[in-house]
Amino acid sequence: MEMVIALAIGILTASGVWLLLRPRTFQVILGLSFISYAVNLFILITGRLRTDAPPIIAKGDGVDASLYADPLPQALVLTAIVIAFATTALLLVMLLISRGLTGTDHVDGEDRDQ
Amino acid sequence: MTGLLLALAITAAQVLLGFAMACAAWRLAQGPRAQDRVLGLDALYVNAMLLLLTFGIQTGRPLYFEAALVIALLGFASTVALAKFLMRGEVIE
Amino acid sequence: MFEEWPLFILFVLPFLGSLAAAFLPTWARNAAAGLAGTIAVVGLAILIALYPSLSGDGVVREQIQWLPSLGLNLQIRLDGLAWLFAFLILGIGALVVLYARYYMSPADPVPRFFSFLLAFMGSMLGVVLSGNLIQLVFFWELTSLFSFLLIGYWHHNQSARDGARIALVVTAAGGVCLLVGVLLLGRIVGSYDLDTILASGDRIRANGLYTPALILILIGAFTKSAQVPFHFWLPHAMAAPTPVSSYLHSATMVKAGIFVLMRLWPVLSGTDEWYLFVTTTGLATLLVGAWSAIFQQDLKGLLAYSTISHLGLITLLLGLGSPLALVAAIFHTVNHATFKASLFMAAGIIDHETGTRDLRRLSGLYRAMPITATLAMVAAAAMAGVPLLNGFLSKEMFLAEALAEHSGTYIDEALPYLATVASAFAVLYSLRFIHQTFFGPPPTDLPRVPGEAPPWMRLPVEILVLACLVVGVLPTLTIGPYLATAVRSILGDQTPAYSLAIWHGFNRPLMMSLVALVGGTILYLIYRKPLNEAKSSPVVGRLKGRKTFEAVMSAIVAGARACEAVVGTGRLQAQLRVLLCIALVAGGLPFVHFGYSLGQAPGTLVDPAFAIVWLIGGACAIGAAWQAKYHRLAALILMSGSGLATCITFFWLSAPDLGITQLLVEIVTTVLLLLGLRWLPKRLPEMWSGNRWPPSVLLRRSSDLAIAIAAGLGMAAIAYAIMTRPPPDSISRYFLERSYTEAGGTNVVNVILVDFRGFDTLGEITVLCIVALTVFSLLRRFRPAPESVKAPVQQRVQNAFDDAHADRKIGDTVADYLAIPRIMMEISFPIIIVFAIYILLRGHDAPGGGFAAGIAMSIAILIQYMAKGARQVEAQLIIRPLRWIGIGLLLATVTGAGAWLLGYPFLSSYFRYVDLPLFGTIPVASALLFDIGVFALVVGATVVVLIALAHQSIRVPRPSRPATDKEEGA
Amino acid sequence: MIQAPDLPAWAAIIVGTLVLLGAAITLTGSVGLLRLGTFYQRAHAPTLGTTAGMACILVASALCFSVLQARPVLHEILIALFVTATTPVTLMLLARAALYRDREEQVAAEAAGTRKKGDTDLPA
Amino acid sequence: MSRRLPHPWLIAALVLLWLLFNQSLSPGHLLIGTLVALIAAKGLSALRPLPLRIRLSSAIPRLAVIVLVDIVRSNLAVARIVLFQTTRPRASGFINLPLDMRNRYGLAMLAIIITATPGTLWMRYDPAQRSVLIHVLDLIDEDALITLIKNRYERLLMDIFE
Amino acid sequence: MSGWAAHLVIAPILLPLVVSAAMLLFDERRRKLKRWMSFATTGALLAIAIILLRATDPYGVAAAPLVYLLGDWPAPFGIVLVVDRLSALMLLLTSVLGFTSLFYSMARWDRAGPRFHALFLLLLMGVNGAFLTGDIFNLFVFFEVLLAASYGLVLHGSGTDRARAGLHYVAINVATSLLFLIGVSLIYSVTGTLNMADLAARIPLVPREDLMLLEGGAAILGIAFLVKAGMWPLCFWLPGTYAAAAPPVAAMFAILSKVGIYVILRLTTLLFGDGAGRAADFADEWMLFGGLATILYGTLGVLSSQTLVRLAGHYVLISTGILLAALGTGQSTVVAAALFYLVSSTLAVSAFYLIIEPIGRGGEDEVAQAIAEPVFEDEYIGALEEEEDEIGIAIPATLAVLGGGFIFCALLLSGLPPLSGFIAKFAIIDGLLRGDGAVPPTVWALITLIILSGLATVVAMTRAGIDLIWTPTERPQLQLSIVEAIPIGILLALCLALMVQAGAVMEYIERAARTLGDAALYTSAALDAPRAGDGAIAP
Ligand code: NA
Ligand code: NA
Repeated sequence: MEMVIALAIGILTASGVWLLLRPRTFQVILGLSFISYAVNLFILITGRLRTDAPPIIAKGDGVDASLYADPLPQALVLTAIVIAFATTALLLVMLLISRGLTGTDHVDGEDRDQ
Repeated sequence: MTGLLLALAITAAQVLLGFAMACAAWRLAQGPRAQDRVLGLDALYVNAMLLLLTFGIQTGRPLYFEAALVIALLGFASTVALAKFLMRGEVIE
Repeated sequence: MFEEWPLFILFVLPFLGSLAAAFLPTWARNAAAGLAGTIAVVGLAILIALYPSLSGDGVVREQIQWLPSLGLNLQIRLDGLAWLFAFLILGIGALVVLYARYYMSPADPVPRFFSFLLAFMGSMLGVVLSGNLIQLVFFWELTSLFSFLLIGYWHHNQSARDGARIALVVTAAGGVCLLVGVLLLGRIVGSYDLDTILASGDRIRANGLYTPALILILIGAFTKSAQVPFHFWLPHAMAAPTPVSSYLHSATMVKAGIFVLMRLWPVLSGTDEWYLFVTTTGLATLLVGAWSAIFQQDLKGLLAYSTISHLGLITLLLGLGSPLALVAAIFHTVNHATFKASLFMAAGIIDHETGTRDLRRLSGLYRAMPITATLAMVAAAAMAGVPLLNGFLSKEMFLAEALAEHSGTYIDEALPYLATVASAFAVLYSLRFIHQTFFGPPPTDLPRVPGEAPPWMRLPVEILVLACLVVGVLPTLTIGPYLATAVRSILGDQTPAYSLAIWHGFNRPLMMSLVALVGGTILYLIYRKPLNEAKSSPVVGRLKGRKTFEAVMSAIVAGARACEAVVGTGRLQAQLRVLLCIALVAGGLPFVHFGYSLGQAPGTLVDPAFAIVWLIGGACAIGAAWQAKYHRLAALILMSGSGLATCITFFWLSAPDLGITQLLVEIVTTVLLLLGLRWLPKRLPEMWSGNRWPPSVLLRRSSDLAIAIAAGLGMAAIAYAIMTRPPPDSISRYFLERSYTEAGGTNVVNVILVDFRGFDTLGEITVLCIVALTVFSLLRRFRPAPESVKAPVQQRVQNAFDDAHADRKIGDTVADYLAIPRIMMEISFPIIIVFAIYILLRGHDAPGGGFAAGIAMSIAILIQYMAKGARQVEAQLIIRPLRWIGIGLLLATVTGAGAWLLGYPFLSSYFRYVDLPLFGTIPVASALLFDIGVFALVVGATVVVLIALAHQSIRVPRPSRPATDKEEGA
Repeated sequence: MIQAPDLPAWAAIIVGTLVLLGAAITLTGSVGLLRLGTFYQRAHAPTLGTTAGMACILVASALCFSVLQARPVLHEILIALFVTATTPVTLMLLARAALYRDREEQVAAEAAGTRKKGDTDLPA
Repeated sequence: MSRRLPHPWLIAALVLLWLLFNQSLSPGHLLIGTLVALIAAKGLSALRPLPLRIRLSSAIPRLAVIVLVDIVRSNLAVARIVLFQTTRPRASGFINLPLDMRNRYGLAMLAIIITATPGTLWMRYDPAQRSVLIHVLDLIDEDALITLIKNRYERLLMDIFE
Repeated sequence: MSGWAAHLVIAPILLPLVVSAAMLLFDERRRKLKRWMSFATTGALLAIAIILLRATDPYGVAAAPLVYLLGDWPAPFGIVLVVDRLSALMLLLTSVLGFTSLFYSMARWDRAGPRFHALFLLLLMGVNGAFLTGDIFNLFVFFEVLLAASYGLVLHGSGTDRARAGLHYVAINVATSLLFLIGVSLIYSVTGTLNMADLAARIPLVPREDLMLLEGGAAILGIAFLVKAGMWPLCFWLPGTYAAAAPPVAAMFAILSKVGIYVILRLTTLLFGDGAGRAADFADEWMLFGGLATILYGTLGVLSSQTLVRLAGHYVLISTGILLAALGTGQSTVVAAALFYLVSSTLAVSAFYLIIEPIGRGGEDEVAQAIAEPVFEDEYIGALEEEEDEIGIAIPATLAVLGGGFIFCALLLSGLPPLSGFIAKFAIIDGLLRGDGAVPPTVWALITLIILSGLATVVAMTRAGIDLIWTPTERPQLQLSIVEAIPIGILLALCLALMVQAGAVMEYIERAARTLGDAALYTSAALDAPRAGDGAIAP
């Protein structure tokens, strides 16, 4: 299963990077979103691959920590998700403003292709 | 024995749902038109919801139910937005 | 102790005066001049009073702690040499002030002039009084700066601006070289203290760093003293007001370089390198300066080149390395200062009175200004080396030294002849200066009718010329002791015997002097007329210093631009490419170094359904990458597919909180991007000729593809390597073990978010708040692209359809479209609210929490917006999202700060189990309040972003101004 | 991840059957998404999943959890309710949008004279 | 339904929803649920929904049973078409269904039923013509279908909502 | 520090946060109120920073850093804030810049767009947080806070240039943030901790087979910081972005690149200090070479800049390069000198950004564009409405003041006497040349580049200054209001004071560098900090 997750992260990253390097603003936004997916998964697996072990503990004393997935990366991913969402919103607005003012959706604010 | 059978049945069901998702994804990727893609996405979400429910049954944890609930209750919002975008060129007027 | 305070006062007085003058009003020229004059005179008085202290070991020191850790303190050090230079600086400074009072026009902002002048004077004093080489460089650079300001004083003139700029660049660059040279000396000696350095001559000369240090210091000195090939700045500095020229180019600025050579003479001289560099440079400067001076048509230009020539002479003397030559150099420095200052002042008077400095236009001024003419003639004679004047004495010493044996090189052999030639040139240009100006027929068509200058303006010239005469006649009685003190301060015990007598008999130097006098006069008589036709000096004039300088400067700039274009870029793609490549290399190198290895943790069985999910997710990702350029909507939908796969993975990997949150965020992000898509015009596929990509595009794309694949493989490899390793002993154990017992929650992820690491969450919601504010602010100023201003084509078609049918009115289509769905969407509103509150409240114990609940809540609102349109919803629901944000943020913060009341740090949580009737035992945790703050903020922020975007479609343009005017008129 | 909840045999059989049946129905619907020829036909296909397919799985889930927790677990009904209420909204909106888009295309094809004879007329 | 006091049915339904979410019947949850329901209902009433009146009658269970049965039948029918009917053309097409019902909630319910039933798809309601455009996957007899819908669903729905 | 004063450690973060949150409750019409609120806040921040500076530097005591346990959870489990001399110094620098930039903005820039004050304060919060935190993920969060605020502020005043530059800025920084996350998670995957002090303790224990992950993570993290700091070739966004930003914003941004430097310094000394072996040398070498390349590039940029703002941006790169290279030499005397240079160059660049605008004013007026007539009814029109409310009286002799200020800045940037720029560069070179061993060629290269960059600055500044200030033009008379002049004056006066008081400042900085070098002091202070209670607040 590790290989599947690793490949998933790899493909998301590769697609994201490809899009990030494209000249159109919308592509860049999508690219960053894809890389965000990959990075979020990546952070999650730094707590290692655990299935069927959500870190929701039983009430009471004496918790056996080995029975649960590492909760810390999950908390970090949650923060990362929120920040990625905020960033996407901001970047989108930036792109619209740049498009409106410069007249092109090229990332450099001027069409250099062709 | 029944436990193993049940496990196999659930796993088989998950594979079937996986294929169902793949069909929906094919439509999503293939189009040919935007409405087909949206339809594919909607089906993908529903199938994913069912897949999550089978996870719930498999693990005996109610957590997955919550996930399914989110898709059931809120998943339609993005499809509505897409449909409206196709119809009106704008999501909110 | 007695001598120390006066020394300090002497040191700071000019700067204080400068500061005071800067604040005088523009018209206060008398006050400014008075101030400057007083300071110079007081300084002079202090200096003279200090002279007796120089007997004995000959040094007065004063130290003020400044930067002890770097061995840098304010060290004031007065010895004979410094005294002599300080005397020149202050004495000539006082005269220049007096002169300038009458020279400067009332229209000029004179206080500023005196402010600069005083600051310059202070900097010069700083140079000569420094007991620390860094401090010397410090003031050295200040002299560059203030000379820049003085030269550029009349900055409305192009020539003044250029002259100032050239002078600054050349001398500041030289100063920087000097600094490095001094730093090298410091490294050799281990100290910048002048006394220490002067005592370490042998060590320095023996060190491998001696040559670089020497060269750097010499460059510094040569630039300042206008030695070839750095001499070109000096003639251009003549654009300065004449008092400035007379001050800077006689006694001060240019002498700073000479001063440094003298100061470091005991340390640096006496080697072949020194002899070679200094003598050659001095000789070249002597000849080039003198030669060029002959061909000048501008009075000040002539003086400028003659200054260069005399500076070369002094440098040459210093280069010879013999003690006697040093004596001659010091003596000539003083003499040159006096006659050159007076000559500049005289030239200024001529300029002032006639309105021109052109030798070809000037003529017969003797009649109009006999006194000035006499003074100028005496000074010029001193410059030419006519006996009974001070210039003669030092020139004799120079000629004697030229004859003496120093190194046995060709230079040594040729020196007597070249010295004679240069002296003849000096006679020639001095004669030309005097004869062209004061003799001949009366002048015609001068801009002004010449007359004698005011007596007060002449006074400084008179004093200086008197000094030339007195020193020339009675050297031992006047300059003698001071010169001796100065020489002794450098040479100490090695001070040679020398004589300042006027008459040494008919010796070879005298013969050479006579040859020069006669030769120069004959040359003048022959070439008088052709010289007036000269446009530039032959041979040497080809060496266009200024042009070369400008060419070098523009070449540097052009080169810099070209290089910058190669090594830099303004394009985003290129920058991102670089970033990614560097990250790949940096992240990859350790793997190359340590080797890529896998861990020992047992693997997990492949789950077929999950593998299918990622088959889909991966395909969607690749599809989106493929489609995004022309099919934005398709790419967006495909991205949702990948997002869904990610969500499922979160659930599958035991992270239900992440799954739920990501699902909700997916929905909002899709809607958000759709809202944005409306403002992006359609893209048409580009047409490459023959439907083939041009090679550049092909290259770019294949390299991008390579980067993308490398990045993907890299991430996959690292992720795989991590997953195969057993986990380290993580701090998470603490969270799992205490989540319930110490923080009262069973959903450890949520407890981490609101308690253990609540501070992260506070920061994260702040980010959301900032983004919301930014989006809100930016969209207030949003200017859509022209082609997207109109309503989308669908709306136009549908409205036209409605309009065309009698039984329909515009808007019916959309109303019918939404009529039935809207019922269901309306009912979803309370249901989602209930759901949102549900996941908010249970977050501490089960997946959910403030963030997920907030997003859910905002989706509820969003659905209403989609069903009814912005206007109708806002008529019904009053949402003040910014207030939600503010309140949420305040609530979260205040909850955290509540702990202070109990003496706990920020964000300490409070929880206990409470028994309530009906409810049973329930946990009461302050973390819930924090989470409610998060909830409010998320609702507000998400809604602000979405709504601000949505509002762009319904914005009402402001009526334009002319229309309003018309209405008012009607 | 081969595992299953610890259910009594009767429940295990029912749950297993229902889950498999539901998945099969859903797959059938999704296959329809592939196989059917036009958008309007395809739009019918997912409803299999949102009705019978979902119902089977939900019943299986409810049964499973009721047995596991030894009390009636009914909240599956919520999902049924929500899906049933929201799926029509999306389908309705999407189908109407598709109709508009196809109509526009048809009009454009008519104007350009490229419309084929056999194409069915869409309702105005 | 006044804006101040939302419909009691609605509140009851929301409380029930809360209890279902929490899977609990404890008095505490009942209390919190009521509070939450009041908030949510207040939210809805701010949106000024159309007044809803439901007549409790035997029509409701009858309709439920009919719909369930129809859905199961249609599921089989559509599954058969998808799986086995490979040859084209299929007789799918649009029908225009005239309606007597005007109540929006009733119409919404009808839309849900028609769309949820595999094989039929509610496409467009025209309030002016009072007709609805339906796409039918397997259109054999248009008139029979219209009668079926009007008799089986619309009448019962009108009983409930009008 | 005990009792209430102990909470002062967190005040630089919370105060701007609370005030800006409160500002959200008022709309744009209450601008005067907001002005006073933010003015008072920056003043208070200045006071707090001074108190913290003094608290971390008691006489004659080897002061341990002040530690604040958030949520009263012990380190390394909870998040800690740590103030040592260096962070206190950076806080003070931030407050000074915050105070002066905000002061300046009140001349008119705070009206060039909505919500300026809130964004500005939140930027301060982010920067302060980055200087205070002792946790790498929390550092990420504060980086995001400061970045998000800076995104908003870059576009403050709107206009095409800002939109263009802003887009680049955001895109690059978002990509960088993702690298940051990758780096942090890699480090966590090997060490199992996020607390910097705990990391310092655990890194030596990491088994060799995991070192590839650890160092890979550290390297990627380093790239993220180097982008912020502006190392060549990761720096091309910087001059354009700073040039496009409104002057007070650019003046505040002067600290942002220093945040990157600070973090690099903090982490390298803490995590890869002595004893870390290969990794430390490796990082040092890269920093040295990267720094050299950056100085070179900045110098080229300074020479080729057509405008003063671009010149200033490239100067920021030069300063980054000098700092990186100086830190890369790994000599403690050089590090101290570099810190002095950091303070001096930050103040100077900030002052320079403030003075550029009045000098260039009257050409293509960006403000005119910014407060152009609104197009939509709901658009923010504050600037138009309040023309009568112009604060600040235009000062007489503007040209002289501007010219003087410009010369001050030129001296500071080029490192000529008599201001602190000279001392800073001298101290660095002196430090480089100290010692008995042979001076390696890289150090000679560094010295040469420091000197050459200074010369290039002189050349470029002279050219630009003469063109702008001395050359007569058709432009309207230069104008400078008191509100603009005061903050510029404060900054330049501080540079002058830095020169006069160089000895005292240098001693403080040397103490700061020594504490910085003593990783054990930091580690034990952070990890052994006592809790206020036992677990959550006792009932
Ligand atoms: Na003449
Ligand atoms: Na249907």
